[in-house]
Amino acid sequence: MGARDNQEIKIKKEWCKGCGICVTFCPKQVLGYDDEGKVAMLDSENCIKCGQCEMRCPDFAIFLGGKE
Amino acid sequence: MGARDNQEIKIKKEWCKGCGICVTFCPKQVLGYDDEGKVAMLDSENCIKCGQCEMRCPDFAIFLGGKE
Amino acid sequence: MNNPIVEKYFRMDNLPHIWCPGCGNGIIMLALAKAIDSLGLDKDKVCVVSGIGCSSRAPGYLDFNTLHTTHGRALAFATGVKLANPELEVIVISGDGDASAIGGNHLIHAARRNIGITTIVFNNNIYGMTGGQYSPTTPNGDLGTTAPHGNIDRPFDIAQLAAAAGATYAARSTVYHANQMEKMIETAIAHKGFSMVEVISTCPTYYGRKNKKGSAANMIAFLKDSFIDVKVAEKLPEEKKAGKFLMGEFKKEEGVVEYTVAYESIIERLKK
Amino acid sequence: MNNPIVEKYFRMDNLPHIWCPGCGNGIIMLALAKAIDSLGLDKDKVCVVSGIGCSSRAPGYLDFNTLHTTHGRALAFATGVKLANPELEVIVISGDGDASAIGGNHLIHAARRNIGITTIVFNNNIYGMTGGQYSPTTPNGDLGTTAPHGNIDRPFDIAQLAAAAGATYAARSTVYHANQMEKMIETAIAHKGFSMVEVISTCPTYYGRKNKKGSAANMIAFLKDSFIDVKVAEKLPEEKKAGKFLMGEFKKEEGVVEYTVAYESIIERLKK
Amino acid sequence: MSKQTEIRLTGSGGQGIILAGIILAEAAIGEGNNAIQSQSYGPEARGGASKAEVIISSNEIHFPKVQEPNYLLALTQVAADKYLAEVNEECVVIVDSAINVPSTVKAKKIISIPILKTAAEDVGKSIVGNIVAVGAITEITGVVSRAAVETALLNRVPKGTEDLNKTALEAGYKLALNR
Amino acid sequence: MSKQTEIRLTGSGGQGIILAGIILAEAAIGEGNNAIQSQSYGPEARGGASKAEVIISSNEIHFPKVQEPNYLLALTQVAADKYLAEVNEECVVIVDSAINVPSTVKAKKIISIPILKTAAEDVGKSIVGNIVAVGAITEITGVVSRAAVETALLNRVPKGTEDLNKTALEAGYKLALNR
Amino acid sequence: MSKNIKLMQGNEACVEGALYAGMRFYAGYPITPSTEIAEKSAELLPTVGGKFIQMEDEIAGIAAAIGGALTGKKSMTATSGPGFSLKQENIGYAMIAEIPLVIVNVQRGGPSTGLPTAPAQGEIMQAKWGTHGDHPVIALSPSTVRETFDLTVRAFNLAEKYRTPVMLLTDEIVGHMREKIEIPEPGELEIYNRLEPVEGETYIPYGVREGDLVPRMAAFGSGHRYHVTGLFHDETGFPSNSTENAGFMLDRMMKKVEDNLDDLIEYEEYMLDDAEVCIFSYGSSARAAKTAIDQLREEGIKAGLFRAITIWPFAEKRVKALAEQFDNIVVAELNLGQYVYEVERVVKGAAKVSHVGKANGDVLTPAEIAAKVKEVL
Amino acid sequence: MSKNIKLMQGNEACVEGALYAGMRFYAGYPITPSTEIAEKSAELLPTVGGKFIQMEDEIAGIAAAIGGALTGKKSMTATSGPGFSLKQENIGYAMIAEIPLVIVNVQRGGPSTGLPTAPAQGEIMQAKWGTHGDHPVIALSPSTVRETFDLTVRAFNLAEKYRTPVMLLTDEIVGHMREKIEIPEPGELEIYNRLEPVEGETYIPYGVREGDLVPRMAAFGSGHRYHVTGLFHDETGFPSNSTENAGFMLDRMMKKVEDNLDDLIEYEEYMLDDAEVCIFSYGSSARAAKTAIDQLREEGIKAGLFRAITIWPFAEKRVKALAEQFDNIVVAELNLGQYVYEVERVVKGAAKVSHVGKANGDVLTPAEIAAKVKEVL
Ligand SMILES: Cc1ncc(C[n+]2csc(CCOP(=O)(O)OP(=O)(O)O)c2C)c(N)n1
Ligand SMILES: Cc1ncc(C[n+]2csc(CCOP(=O)(O)OP(=O)(O)O)c2C)c(N)n1
Ligand code: SF4
Ligand code: SF4
Ligand code: SF4
Ligand code: SF4
Repeated sequence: MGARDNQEIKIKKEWCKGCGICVTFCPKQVLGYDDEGKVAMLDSENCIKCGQCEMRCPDFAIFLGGKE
Repeated sequence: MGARDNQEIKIKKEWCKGCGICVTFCPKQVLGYDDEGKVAMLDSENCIKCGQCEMRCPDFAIFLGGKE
Repeated sequence: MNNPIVEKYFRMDNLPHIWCPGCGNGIIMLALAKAIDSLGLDKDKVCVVSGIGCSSRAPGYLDFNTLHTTHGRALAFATGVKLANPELEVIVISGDGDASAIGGNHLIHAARRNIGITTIVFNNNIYGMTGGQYSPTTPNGDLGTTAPHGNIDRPFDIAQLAAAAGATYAARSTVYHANQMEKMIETAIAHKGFSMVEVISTCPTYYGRKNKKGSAANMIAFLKDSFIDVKVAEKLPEEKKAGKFLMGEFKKEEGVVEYTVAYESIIERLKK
Repeated sequence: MNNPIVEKYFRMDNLPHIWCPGCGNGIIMLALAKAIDSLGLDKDKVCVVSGIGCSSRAPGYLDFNTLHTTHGRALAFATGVKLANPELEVIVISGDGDASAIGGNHLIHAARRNIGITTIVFNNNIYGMTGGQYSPTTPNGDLGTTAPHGNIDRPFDIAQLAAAAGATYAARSTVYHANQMEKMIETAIAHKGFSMVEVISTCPTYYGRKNKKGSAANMIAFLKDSFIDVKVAEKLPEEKKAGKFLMGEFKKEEGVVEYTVAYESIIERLKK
Repeated sequence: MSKQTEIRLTGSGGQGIILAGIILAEAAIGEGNNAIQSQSYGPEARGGASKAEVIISSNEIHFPKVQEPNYLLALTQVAADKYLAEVNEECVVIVDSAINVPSTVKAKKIISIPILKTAAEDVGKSIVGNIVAVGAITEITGVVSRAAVETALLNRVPKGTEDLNKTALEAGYKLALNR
Repeated sequence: MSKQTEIRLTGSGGQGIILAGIILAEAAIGEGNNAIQSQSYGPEARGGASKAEVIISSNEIHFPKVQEPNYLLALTQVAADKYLAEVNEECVVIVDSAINVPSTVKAKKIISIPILKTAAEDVGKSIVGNIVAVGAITEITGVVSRAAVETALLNRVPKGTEDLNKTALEAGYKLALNR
Repeated sequence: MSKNIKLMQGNEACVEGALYAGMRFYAGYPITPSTEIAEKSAELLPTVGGKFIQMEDEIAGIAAAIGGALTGKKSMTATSGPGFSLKQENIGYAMIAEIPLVIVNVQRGGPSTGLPTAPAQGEIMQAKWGTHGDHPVIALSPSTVRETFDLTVRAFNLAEKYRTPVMLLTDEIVGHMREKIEIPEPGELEIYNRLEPVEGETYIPYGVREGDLVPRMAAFGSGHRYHVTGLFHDETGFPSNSTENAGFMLDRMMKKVEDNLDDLIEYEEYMLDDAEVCIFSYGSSARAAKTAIDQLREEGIKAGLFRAITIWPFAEKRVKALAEQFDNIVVAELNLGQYVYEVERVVKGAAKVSHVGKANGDVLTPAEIAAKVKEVL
Repeated sequence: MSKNIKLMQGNEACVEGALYAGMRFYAGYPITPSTEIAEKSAELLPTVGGKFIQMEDEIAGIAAAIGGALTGKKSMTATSGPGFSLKQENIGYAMIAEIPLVIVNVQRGGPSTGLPTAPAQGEIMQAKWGTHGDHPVIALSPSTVRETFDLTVRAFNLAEKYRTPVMLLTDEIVGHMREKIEIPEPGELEIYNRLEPVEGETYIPYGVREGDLVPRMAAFGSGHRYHVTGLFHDETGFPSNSTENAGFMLDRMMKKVEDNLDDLIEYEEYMLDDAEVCIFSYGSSARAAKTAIDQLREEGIKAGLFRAITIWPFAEKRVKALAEQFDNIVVAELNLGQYVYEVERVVKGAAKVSHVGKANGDVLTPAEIAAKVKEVL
């Protein structure tokens, strides 16, 4: 817990190439796509902030960042 | 026996560079050098025709050949 | 708004990178940055060297002393950098073709010398930059633009080859196993001597499409399913290992004197 | 009056050869001729290829189709010869420098492809032709003209490196063990696939003199005393193995499809 | 046809711009004309603006690159922004209707038609946008005949996709006719 | 000394012909003259005839190779056979006494002295034949002084062999004087 | 459309031409913009019983191709800039060992990795001087796709006839553009095969028989056991240090080119008869020059073109004659000045020689050439 | 004998000169007749805290030397013919990435393995054209052992000043002969060190500051993190495909040589003032030419010598002037005709240019040169 509480998934759409890797490997399946085929957070409630999306996004377009 | 009986050590002096390898590894120590430092058969009686000299002469200067 | 690791270690002006959607290279590059961060290295003392290829474009994005050389020669350039200034932490990034085709000789010799360079091979099993020719790691039977009738070459095991040549640290991971990979890279950089981390990456564009491997995510899922750690494999029965590939740490030899250290001791000796 | 094997397989006009007194190269060359004789090969169908170096002068003395190429490239030329005409028995003769320094990449790739070439490395642990610079097999600590303060490189184990790269036959012998060596060469040539016989040779002129190894005969006696067969070594206690070097057959893998055979099957397939 | 016709096709990498050019060029030579098709490669070819060129003439064609296009096709905004600026008053511009054409563009005519939408919605596969474009260009330029284009098309598309591609081509004809 | 002195030293590889040349050249520059020493390399350098050349002059030396030797040393029959044929009437030839000099040789003088035998028997090491030769040449040519040759010798031979080499040098002087 | 008329890339036409000429062996390493030559060879060679191999690098590529050639197979390797540099050592080997071989260089933007996907004509001088030592050179450069086919055939013919490597210097433009090509029928173009040893005669591997141009070449495995080396060698093929022999052998090799200029040199002249200025160009740039000439003539300026097809040996005699005829020669090439050196050398001041070129990744345009012509007039 | 007067081989003098200039890194691969340079460097470098490494081949040799140079060390590599061919790709890299580096080629008999122990001057043109693409070239060639020392120092100075690889073209004769040399005292010769970034200013790795000749060069590890590539790059060092940028950058690199000919070009003239014929030579052949001149003058023929010390860039202005002054220029070089091409080009017919040379393993003799002079007079 701790640190993760202050974190949330951030998406940098300009960099997302819509490859779908994060969507596929999100253990909670909380990610999906927007109209342009780019990643979108569909269900932030259920995100466990495991960071697997960040770890495997080849384009640094999704990551856990500090809550603003 | 057999084949070896008709064989004897032959020396091609022109090719011998006097390296001493055959002399050193002859199990019967029957080889030595002539005046020019080239190989010489000193004791053909005791040669067992094992062919080790031929096998290790880098210059093909000593070998078992048919008796003439 | 950016990933802080990215902001800290990347040249933001050069991003986004040129790689295709789903290309695994970015995953490795991020893991590398994280490993460097964990080690707390001084950015000014890190030098990243590459050859030519898609993967070899990585140094352009990384905010260190970076050197993009000629095809296959990264390790030869890196050897010069490291020997001339041993205080630099020298990391080589190389594609499978760059490292093991044209660059194979430099790889085995750097390994033989045990020079303190960490080589990370971005192995996508194909020549990406030139559009999909088979590489020394393309699996036998697979297609490439220069293997239209199926590849008859047998693939190298790059990590094992490096180990046989003398690398004192040799490991393999995949872009699926990004966390493990990051740890390996960290270990490799910390290692004193030549270290090799081969990372199985994905090229959905050339290798994937030609060989009908599905989407980038499919290709990564395949890595998840087909690679098992050597340590695990040791305990598995043969039938469970069939069709599987090995990853993990293959070699970790401590105490072998590193090349530039050996050189410095000559200099010291001559001073007397 | 000549050794009949020499008369049959050598170009008599070119003998005596240029090698120094006591140089081991002639011993290997004779063993090669004997091996070829035992196999009863058609001289017209044998092609011997070399690079550049003292040892690489060997093909000039051998009465086959012979090709003396550029430094390090023998295996690349030989690969072309073999693939273009698989009915030729292709044998590569290469020095340790030629095969494993500048030619290291071609070695590991020919091994990887398992192409039906037999490579015989005349390993004298030094660059002979250029007068005694250290090579990738010069023992650590030894002297060479370019290692005046002692060699800090670590040596390759060429036979094992070839095996790791994919050679399906890999063995090592010495010029002392000429009979065993001859048998290995015979086995290697008969082997279907890439085969490597590394032969430890002697260079009394450059390596020997610089490193105070005594006469040629002394150097060969050292080989006798310090090399033990892997099979024997397996049964020896550790202390008896200390300071010893291994020789023998390290790898013999049957049934891996040879490269030119694989290619022919593509041609056959396309005919349908 | 005495003077040569120069066509520049632009869009993004992956849109099949080069294939479109090849089909037009092959159609032209099928009718006994000369044709040259060329393109620019580069890492930018992945993403960014991509360009293919076709020159068709009954005479010999020397310089193989388009100098002043008689026709410019643009399928993406990025491509349009890059290449529209270079056209002169003799040029007929064909753009996908999603594209915003600045009023400063000098051109003989600007034809805006829903190429990509037609591919995606009417033909049912957005990937055949390039072929819809070929149909439209064939119709608009008249530089190649429908028959020649069809032969070239069938020669160049993967087996099994012939029908899909012919549908796309025809949709392109229609788009041009009914604009 | 106004014209330059050209010396050709010949023998077989391993006889130390090059070292002999170096010592002579170094002695010359030690006295303020100019000198060039050169040799031919090659696989033949192992066995076969070997050659070293020295040119000494008080002026600048341009062409670095001996054109017409003023002095020729030959230590082996093979070398003599090869190089004697090239000398002219101005040349002083110095040969080991084991060598057969054909009567056809044109030379100013032929000096036959037992260089190798002296080394082997008197000095006790056949390996210093080259140094005996240097001594003889010094004496015969007068192109360098004894003192200069001695300095050069000590500078060039391995530590620990100084005495042996000085003995050889002196044996050479004597050979030349007592011929 | 006739069965033989096709829309084809220059690189593909190169492979088609090679197969037409009888290529049965290809070894190389991929590099943009030559890769299609490897790819097409990989696809087609096994269909005719030939072999393709992708080697570990360019050095190995040419080495294996030489090996293939020695077994009697017509062999080719292709590359671009960096790979051409790497092949230089073995190009020299093929020259001194007299190996028939075709080496294609699809030129791109250099130096070094430079501008890998951009066109250039930057290896004109490297083709002549790139390998160490003195050596004979034959190099050809096509302007069109059909000519790429034809010159590949010719490169093989010359390689076989002269027993020497022949270079085909094409470029990214000609290599990648698609153009109409009519593939000749089998038999339409002459095909030359190396002469083999005469049966019954003693084979002297590097001796030239009376009436022959070069030594006859036995295939390895054909029963003539001989030696091939990159050292200077005598007629027997064995190494020789003799200066007489070395002088003789190298002279013979140089002369096989120098004495046969008429057979080797090809060029095209376009509207040169009535011209007042001569543009000198080759390869893709010559196409821009032709368009420039058409445009200049529309403006009333009578320009004409000399297009070198054979790059090496240089068309010295003809260019000298042109220098007498014209006051101005404008050399148009896609580099910062290479072939212009040779033109200047040969012209010896008889005409003013100007250069128009660049090396920034862009093509040389008709407008730039026309502007230069106007400037010098 | 003064402590600084020595009998020394050219190859040794090269290493002594390199150390005098500040060499601290050497990487190479042995090859006759350059090997002594490696051997001497191996021996001496660690005694001054420098590093020597024998790499796996020549390609790796130059690569490692470039790597060393990037850390701020003055670096050198040396080779001969075949190795020079192999280094070509990375020579181009050093040019486009602007790496100060000294590349020594001790020329021997080519092509290919050729005559490995024989002298030659066969890489004069390869030095200029051997790597692919357009690029600037600086090459120097010494005639004596002392000059080998001096020109090695100069090569380092020019490399540092112009941020470019500089080639030293020596040959088997100069490399292997022993000659009297007086080693200069420290401080006697000027030593140039590359300019480093100005503290406090933003460092623009490939931007030229006002008043500077070339971009300043930061050592890797010195705190300026920048990117080096063999692709065309802009001022920032990062790759750029812009044709404007490529044109600008290459132009700047070419100009650093072209605009500084006076600084770069060195030559010697020997008895040229009153001469009726000009011999043009360089390196070891120029020594034969001097002897030939002495001999010719004894016969009453007034010959003189122009000896090129800087081989590239070419002394165009001076040679043009000589062509006005002399009816005959005889180019004497140990090859079949290389530098003579450049002389002919520049002379533009103003003088008759003849060539005397050979490539058979032998040296060019005074007699041969004298005979040629008499023939043309
Ligand atoms: C000397 C040389 N040969 C060939 C090339 C062309 N080339 C560029 S990258 C590459 C291979 C790329 O494959 P890999 O190293 O596996 O990297 P990837 O692009 O797949 O990341 C090739 C053949 C070159 N640039 N230089
Ligand atoms: C490209 C090239 N680099 C270097 C050389 C010089 N060279 C010739 S043989 C040789 C090494 C010889 O050593 P090795 O291969 O071990 O054979 P050996 O002479 O000891 O039998 C070298 C460095 C060369 N001929 N060509
Ligand atoms: S942090 Fe984990 S759970 Fe949340 S979106 Fe990313 S992968 Fe899914
Ligand atoms: S992994 Fe990255 S690039 Fe791919 S869809 Fe997710 S955020 Fe986008
Ligand atoms: S055959 Fe055997 S015993 Fe006889 S000489 Fe030779 S080594 Fe000695
Ligand atoms: S081994 Fe051969 S060369 Fe050596 S001494 Fe014996 S016979 Fe002579």
